[in-house]
Amino acid sequence: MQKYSGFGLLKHALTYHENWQRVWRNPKPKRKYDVIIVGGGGHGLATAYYLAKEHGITNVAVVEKGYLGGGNTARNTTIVRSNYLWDEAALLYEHAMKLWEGLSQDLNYNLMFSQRGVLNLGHTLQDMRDIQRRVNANRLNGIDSVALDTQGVQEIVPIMDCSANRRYPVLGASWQPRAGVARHDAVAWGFARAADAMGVDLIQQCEVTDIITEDGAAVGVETKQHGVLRGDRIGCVVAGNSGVLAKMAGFELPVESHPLQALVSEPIRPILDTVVMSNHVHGYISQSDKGDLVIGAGIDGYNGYGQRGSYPTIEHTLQAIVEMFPIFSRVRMNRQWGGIVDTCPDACPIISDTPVDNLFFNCGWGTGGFKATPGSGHVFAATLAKGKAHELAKPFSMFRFHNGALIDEHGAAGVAH
Amino acid sequence: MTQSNRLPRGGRIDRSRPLTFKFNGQTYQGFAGDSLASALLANGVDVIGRSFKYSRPRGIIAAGAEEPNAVFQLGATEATQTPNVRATQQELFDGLVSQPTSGWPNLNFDFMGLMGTILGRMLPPGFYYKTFMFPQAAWDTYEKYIRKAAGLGRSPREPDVDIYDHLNQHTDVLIVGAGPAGLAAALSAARSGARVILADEQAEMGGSLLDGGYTLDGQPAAEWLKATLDELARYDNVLLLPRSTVNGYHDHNFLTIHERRTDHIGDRAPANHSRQRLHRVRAKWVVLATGAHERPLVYGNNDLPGCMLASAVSTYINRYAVVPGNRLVLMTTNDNAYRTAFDWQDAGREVVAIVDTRQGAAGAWQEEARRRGIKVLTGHAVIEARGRKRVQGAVVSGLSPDGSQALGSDQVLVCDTLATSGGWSPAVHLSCHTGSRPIWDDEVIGFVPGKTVQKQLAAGAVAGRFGLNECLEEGASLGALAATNAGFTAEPAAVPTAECRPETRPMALFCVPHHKRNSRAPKQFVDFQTDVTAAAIELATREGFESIEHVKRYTAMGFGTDQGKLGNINGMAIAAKSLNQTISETGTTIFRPNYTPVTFGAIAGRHCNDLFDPMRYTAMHEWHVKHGAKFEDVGQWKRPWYYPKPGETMQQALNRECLATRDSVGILDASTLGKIDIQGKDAREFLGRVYTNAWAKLPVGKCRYGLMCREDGMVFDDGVTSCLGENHFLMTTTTGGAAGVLEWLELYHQTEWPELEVYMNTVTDHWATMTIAGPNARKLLSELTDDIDLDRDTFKFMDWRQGTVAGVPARVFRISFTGELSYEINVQAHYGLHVWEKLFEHGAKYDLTPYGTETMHILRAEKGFIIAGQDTDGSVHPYDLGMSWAVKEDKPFSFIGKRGMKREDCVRTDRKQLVGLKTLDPGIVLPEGAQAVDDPNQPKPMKMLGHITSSYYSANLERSIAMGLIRNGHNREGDIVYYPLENGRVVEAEICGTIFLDPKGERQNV
Amino acid sequence: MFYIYCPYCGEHREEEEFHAKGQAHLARPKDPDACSDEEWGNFLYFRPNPRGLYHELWVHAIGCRKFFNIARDTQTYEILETYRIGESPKLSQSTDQQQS
Amino acid sequence: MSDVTNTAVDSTATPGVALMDQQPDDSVPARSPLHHVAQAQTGEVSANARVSIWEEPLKTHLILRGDAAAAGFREGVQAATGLDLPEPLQSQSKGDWSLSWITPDEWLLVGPGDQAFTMESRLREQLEGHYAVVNVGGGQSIVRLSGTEARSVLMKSCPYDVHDRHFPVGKVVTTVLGKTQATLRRLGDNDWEIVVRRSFADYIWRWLLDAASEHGVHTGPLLSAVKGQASHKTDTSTV
Repeated sequence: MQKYSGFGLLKHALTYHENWQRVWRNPKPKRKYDVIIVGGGGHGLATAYYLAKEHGITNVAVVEKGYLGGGNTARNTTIVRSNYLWDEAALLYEHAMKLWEGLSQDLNYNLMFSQRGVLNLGHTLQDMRDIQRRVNANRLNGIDSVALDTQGVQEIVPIMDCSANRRYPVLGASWQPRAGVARHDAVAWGFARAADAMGVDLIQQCEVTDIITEDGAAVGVETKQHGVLRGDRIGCVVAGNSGVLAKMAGFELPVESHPLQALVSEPIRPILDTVVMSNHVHGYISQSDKGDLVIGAGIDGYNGYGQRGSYPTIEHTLQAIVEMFPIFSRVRMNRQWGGIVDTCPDACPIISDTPVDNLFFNCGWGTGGFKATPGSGHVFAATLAKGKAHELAKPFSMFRFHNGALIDEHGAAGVAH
Repeated sequence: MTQSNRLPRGGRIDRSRPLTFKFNGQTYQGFAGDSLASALLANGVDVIGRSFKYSRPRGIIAAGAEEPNAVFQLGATEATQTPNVRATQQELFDGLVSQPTSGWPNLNFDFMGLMGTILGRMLPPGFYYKTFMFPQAAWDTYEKYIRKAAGLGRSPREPDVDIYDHLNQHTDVLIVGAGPAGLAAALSAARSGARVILADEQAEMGGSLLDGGYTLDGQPAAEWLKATLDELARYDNVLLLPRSTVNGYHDHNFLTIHERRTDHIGDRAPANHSRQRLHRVRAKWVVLATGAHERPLVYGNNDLPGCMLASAVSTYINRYAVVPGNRLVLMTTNDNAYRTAFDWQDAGREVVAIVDTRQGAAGAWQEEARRRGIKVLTGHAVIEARGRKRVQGAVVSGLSPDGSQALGSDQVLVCDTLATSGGWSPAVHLSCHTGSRPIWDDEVIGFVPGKTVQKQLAAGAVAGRFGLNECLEEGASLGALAATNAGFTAEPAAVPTAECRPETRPMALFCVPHHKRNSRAPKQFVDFQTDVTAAAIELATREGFESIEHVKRYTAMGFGTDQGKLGNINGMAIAAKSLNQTISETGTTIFRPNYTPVTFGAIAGRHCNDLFDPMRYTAMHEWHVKHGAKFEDVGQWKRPWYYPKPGETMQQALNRECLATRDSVGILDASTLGKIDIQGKDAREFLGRVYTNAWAKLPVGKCRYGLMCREDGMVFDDGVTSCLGENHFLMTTTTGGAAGVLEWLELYHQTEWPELEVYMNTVTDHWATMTIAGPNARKLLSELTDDIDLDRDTFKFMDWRQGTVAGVPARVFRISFTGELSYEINVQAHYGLHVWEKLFEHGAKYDLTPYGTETMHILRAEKGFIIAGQDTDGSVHPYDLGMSWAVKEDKPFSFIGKRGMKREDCVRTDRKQLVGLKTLDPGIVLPEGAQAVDDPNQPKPMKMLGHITSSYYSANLERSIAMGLIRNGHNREGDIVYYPLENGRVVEAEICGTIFLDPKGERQNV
Repeated sequence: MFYIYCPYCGEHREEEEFHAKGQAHLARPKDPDACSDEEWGNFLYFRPNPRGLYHELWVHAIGCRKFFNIARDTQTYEILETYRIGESPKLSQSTDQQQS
Repeated sequence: MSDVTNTAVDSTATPGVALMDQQPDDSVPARSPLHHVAQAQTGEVSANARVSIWEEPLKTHLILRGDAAAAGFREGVQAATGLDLPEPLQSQSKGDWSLSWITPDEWLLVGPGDQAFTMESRLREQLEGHYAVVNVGGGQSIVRLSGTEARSVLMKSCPYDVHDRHFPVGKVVTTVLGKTQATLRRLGDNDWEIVVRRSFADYIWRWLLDAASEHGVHTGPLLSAVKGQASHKTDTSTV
């Protein structure tokens, strides 16, 4: 792998940037792999990377029907945090957070991971109880998390209207200083480049049309473009399309796919240097390095694979933003879009074996997928390598929806379902 | 300053109305009818900004929504600062103040510009991914500097002084774009009687007809335009919306139109008048007549001020009477753009040459050029512009017939304006918003709208039909079709005929080849605002970013505020060529709303400030306000939280309220509790199915507490339901849960058990409910009623009676959430305040004390009563709460929740269970949310046992009390657990029962 | 934003008046107590979640307050029919086989 | 109140249901949900006001639930009220009474403020089968909106199509208003009735005033609207 550095840039500048290597190959698929990963988003690519790096398994294909990182990786609001309520979720997301710290160096790719802190605002007394509960749980789980009062919030975000005369005044917040944002596309590209360098085949424009099973075990996938690819183990990491893949394998998942919308303003001069989220008035916002205000909207209530949602959701979100930041009223929305989020009833993911042997699913991340990317890939790689769930993944079995051991993270998931 | 580029006559400006405006600190003059851009060009302002990455001087390129450079900060005051206004779309008004949004420290010499030249070569696309990584901690520092360069304009620092509103529109036919096709469509549709909306982003309707030069049926086009608009204005079934951009096309023909109502008048809107309006339109049929954007050609240094779109030059001349230069070189791939050279010449300025990229182009247009004495170089191209802050020359070279190579030797044409046309790209944006993929058409040399499930038609240039006659005819016929489809009888309107010179075939050329490779040629800009060059796109594909989405994301092409209207097609063509694909194979990125940016305020509408969300009030609200209550938001309700007396702290007020209630009598406004009237012979059976406990034998006149669970067995609401009659019940729910519970009940009734004869209606707002609680409650009530026998043995705990209280018919429920002797008085809400005030009149001698939700919480916690949503969180079932007494397992019907709470995980013995907790130090009130551990010294992550759900100082018990969840708590009574707090302190607490006061319940039974 | 024909009101209404309530035709097991954990879990949580034709339950919450069913394409969002509780859909299979 | 008995179960008209006269005598002041803004209501009409908004005096509001197809219900309603059950989204009115369709098994009967008990008793005498009558008069109020720009105020407030062709006089629709809901009935070309829930009344009042402000707004009955209402009173045909 060609090493990236400032010096390298200078060197290439002298040759008019004509000699940069490809970031990844365009390999011809082999007929047989140790592991086939369906889905070339951030999680799938991270899985491939850690399979190669941590488990020495490099005979791996990542099969992607579109382009790498083209799903929710390309469409989220890039927030990274680990202040989840329940132990199981908090430990998983904190595992991811620790991997984020140092990931740019690990991948030799600048992911622009910026730990500028995340505020989760409270506007009612019950919000504040929930914040205290979460902050205390986070703290005892070893996660940096602080409860702030109104004054504390105002000091961090002077431009927010924290006055008592708002409809739902800001009563306080939880604050995770290590949280922040990362450049979403770079995450996919960085993992892809590093996985490719270790021999993983990244096969784009290759759509899986069936999961091939023999005697109750998965043995490969059939693809539209490259026929049958055989694999000893198959890992599906296809987010919103999980239900479609599960159907191919003959079972259902406790997952429904919903539109989740987001939007950006036109770029403006830097004015907001942290991430502000409000569950109650329902909007979240940060400012990108380009200057756009990046704003997350709510989940639409209906199932949808259209990568778009309904307009009132956008209206409600901007009403919330203008309520929190009346000074942004004259700023303009440049673009809106939608992703397909695979939501579980308890707002926690599934990292699990399935009714089909050798077939594993990593899905159901809902609104929490991006922030978990390295952690998700890391534990899923271990799960695929060993054929059984990684310790941190165990609570996230799909079978918890049979025995009732749900992990209800709706409060902390950031977007009310 | 003089308007050196203003023509002495012509244009659609009003010379009788000169306007003064400011740009970059300088004062200029323009005329009514000018855009800010045309006024600047009239004044000879060349450099209007600096580019984002390379800090190169930039000028105005276009005349409409596709302008990437002339993006300014507007606003004369702090509160009216408006970032990123496109000068080509901003009408000039008197006193307009504008600033460039880039170019620090100033436009003509800037430090960053110098750095840009030097560092420019260091900054290929994606450079930031490849560096700034070491050391790890340094990114924060790098980022600070990168962020300094970010953004265009700035946000105001003060709240907006203007208002915005919404208007919900329903129409039979919405026509987007009032150019020739749209106008013709509107005529056909309007005459049918259909409801028609015609929206256009410009101040004046007419589209290309405004740019002059056309004749229709031998008359100037302006005459037909005027007659058409006059006719349309006469119909009351037609709504004309100028200055209104259709920005988003959403599902089921829902479209949003952003109308700028006052931006052309001044800095801020007049009083009571919205600055901008969002029309939320539901259209039966939509006719897209959005036209097309001219494509510039990509060549070296094509970003120099003076490099413009050919059609924009014509627009400035014809519409605004501004010639943006003296010596023009026109480069074109098509006949149509010749018009610009003719306009230029007609304006009295010199056309140096028309450089036509086609070999041997010959036809009517070339004939006309020759007749006018204009030099035409066919088979040639401008490969590079020369100049520093303005074009000074065009380097012209021969071009191979396929457009792939620059041939032969160069000549330099001296000029100050270089207009180009690479043909026209249909404005397919709206048709793509709903997920329809556009289709590349080699004939059109552009994308046209693809298949859609929307009820949508496309007329004119957006469909790839660029001729004026085609546009008029297709508009007329599709306008009629849309009206017909919407259920009207419509005929295509007769349209006039334009005299058009026949056009010969255009050439598909996007990037003009230079003698040098693109990587070494002078920068050939594709996307000006994001500084993306042809070389950058080629580099991206070389590095393996082969999907057009990857190219876009890696280079940032199309991410500007113009969303790539000018450059995207060129960029795709360059990527396709680099990948050795057709444009069709490469495809396009997805167009998303908005077509042009929309003000946040306009999207929010009036739902802000006082109207952000309803505030719900009870009938006694005014009294609470008058008596100094602090309020708590519960759902949308404003509930009294506590009533501090002057000088009291919150805790002092709570202590006083608590003591007064337990010692004498207190009063709570409980009107916000949800109330559902249930009638029907199966009401009792229905209750038995939705509550966990038994209802079969509850006698008339009695009340009962019930728990409601979801199918998973987890508690989601609770409340008291009273039997009003054998077939009549009144259910109460939590304040926040009211609407959800009613919908839940309806869901089961309508979808699962429609055979049950029961009707449910909300009566939450109908009844005002006031709870008097305390040992003197009976005495107080007895003074206000003479027809209810309050005898303790006649009107028992959990009974209800009907009678008169303070002269008002009332239902009185002897139920208690405080554990005191307590009556809930319900009267029709119009009389609530009267009864409330009467209670105080009579209650003074008992020191009747109003208490709010906080005291209610304390008093109920003393009794161990739960609050659904506070002591439960959706993961707690009745057994976890120690409320097995409220679960009747042997009901014949398997009630909702029964099966759920029997699942494997739900019957574990070590679940988190609700217990009471007493701190060993009675003075310490544990924070709600504190987490318990068995060993406070264990390493993190600690094994947590559960959290405090409710915690208070109890003035009655003179100590703190708490409830919380503890793993296996029901079997651990007497154990000590530890709460490590945020401040480092560890609080010890003993697990106990949840009832802290009057465990036998004697106080409520007196 | 959807434009939904309410089969009770007999006219199209804006989506803002409705709430989506998940998959349609999910009958509560007749004898829940006889269900295994797996069966009960399947009833509660497991869904086909199709891309393409989908039958879903909606309620005209701000309107006539009635629940009803919609057959809708989850890819194009096109509503193919709406029908009352207790009625059967005309469409039971996707006419336009959309796959992943 | 002489007819109030001291037992919980007092209704003989409808076994199993607690019927109750909820209205005190006239000495007890009633406070409407918009009492606090009522002072602002005057009969004076400013010359340039194109919208008038006011709260009607308190009325009887009874919810009727039943099966329109059941003769015992349909005929009972007719007998008690003199009004036929309106079809979906329609209303009937006669004299001081109006009957509006609310849902397929629900109608709203509105009449003079002191008639709730009498009318509910009469209904319960006449109705047969499975039905319900619920007094909701304490929880609702009627806001009137009239004037030449009344329709544009509604266009700002409701996503529903209020165009003449789609919302003729007599039609009744429950829909979104601002961020809450209301039941709209068109009384005349420029005259609308808005049934609001008590706790939302203040919000709706402020919302409507705000929406009307650009047109000039008058808080009180308009003479023309009162006239319009009078002419509507005599209209008993299905509209």
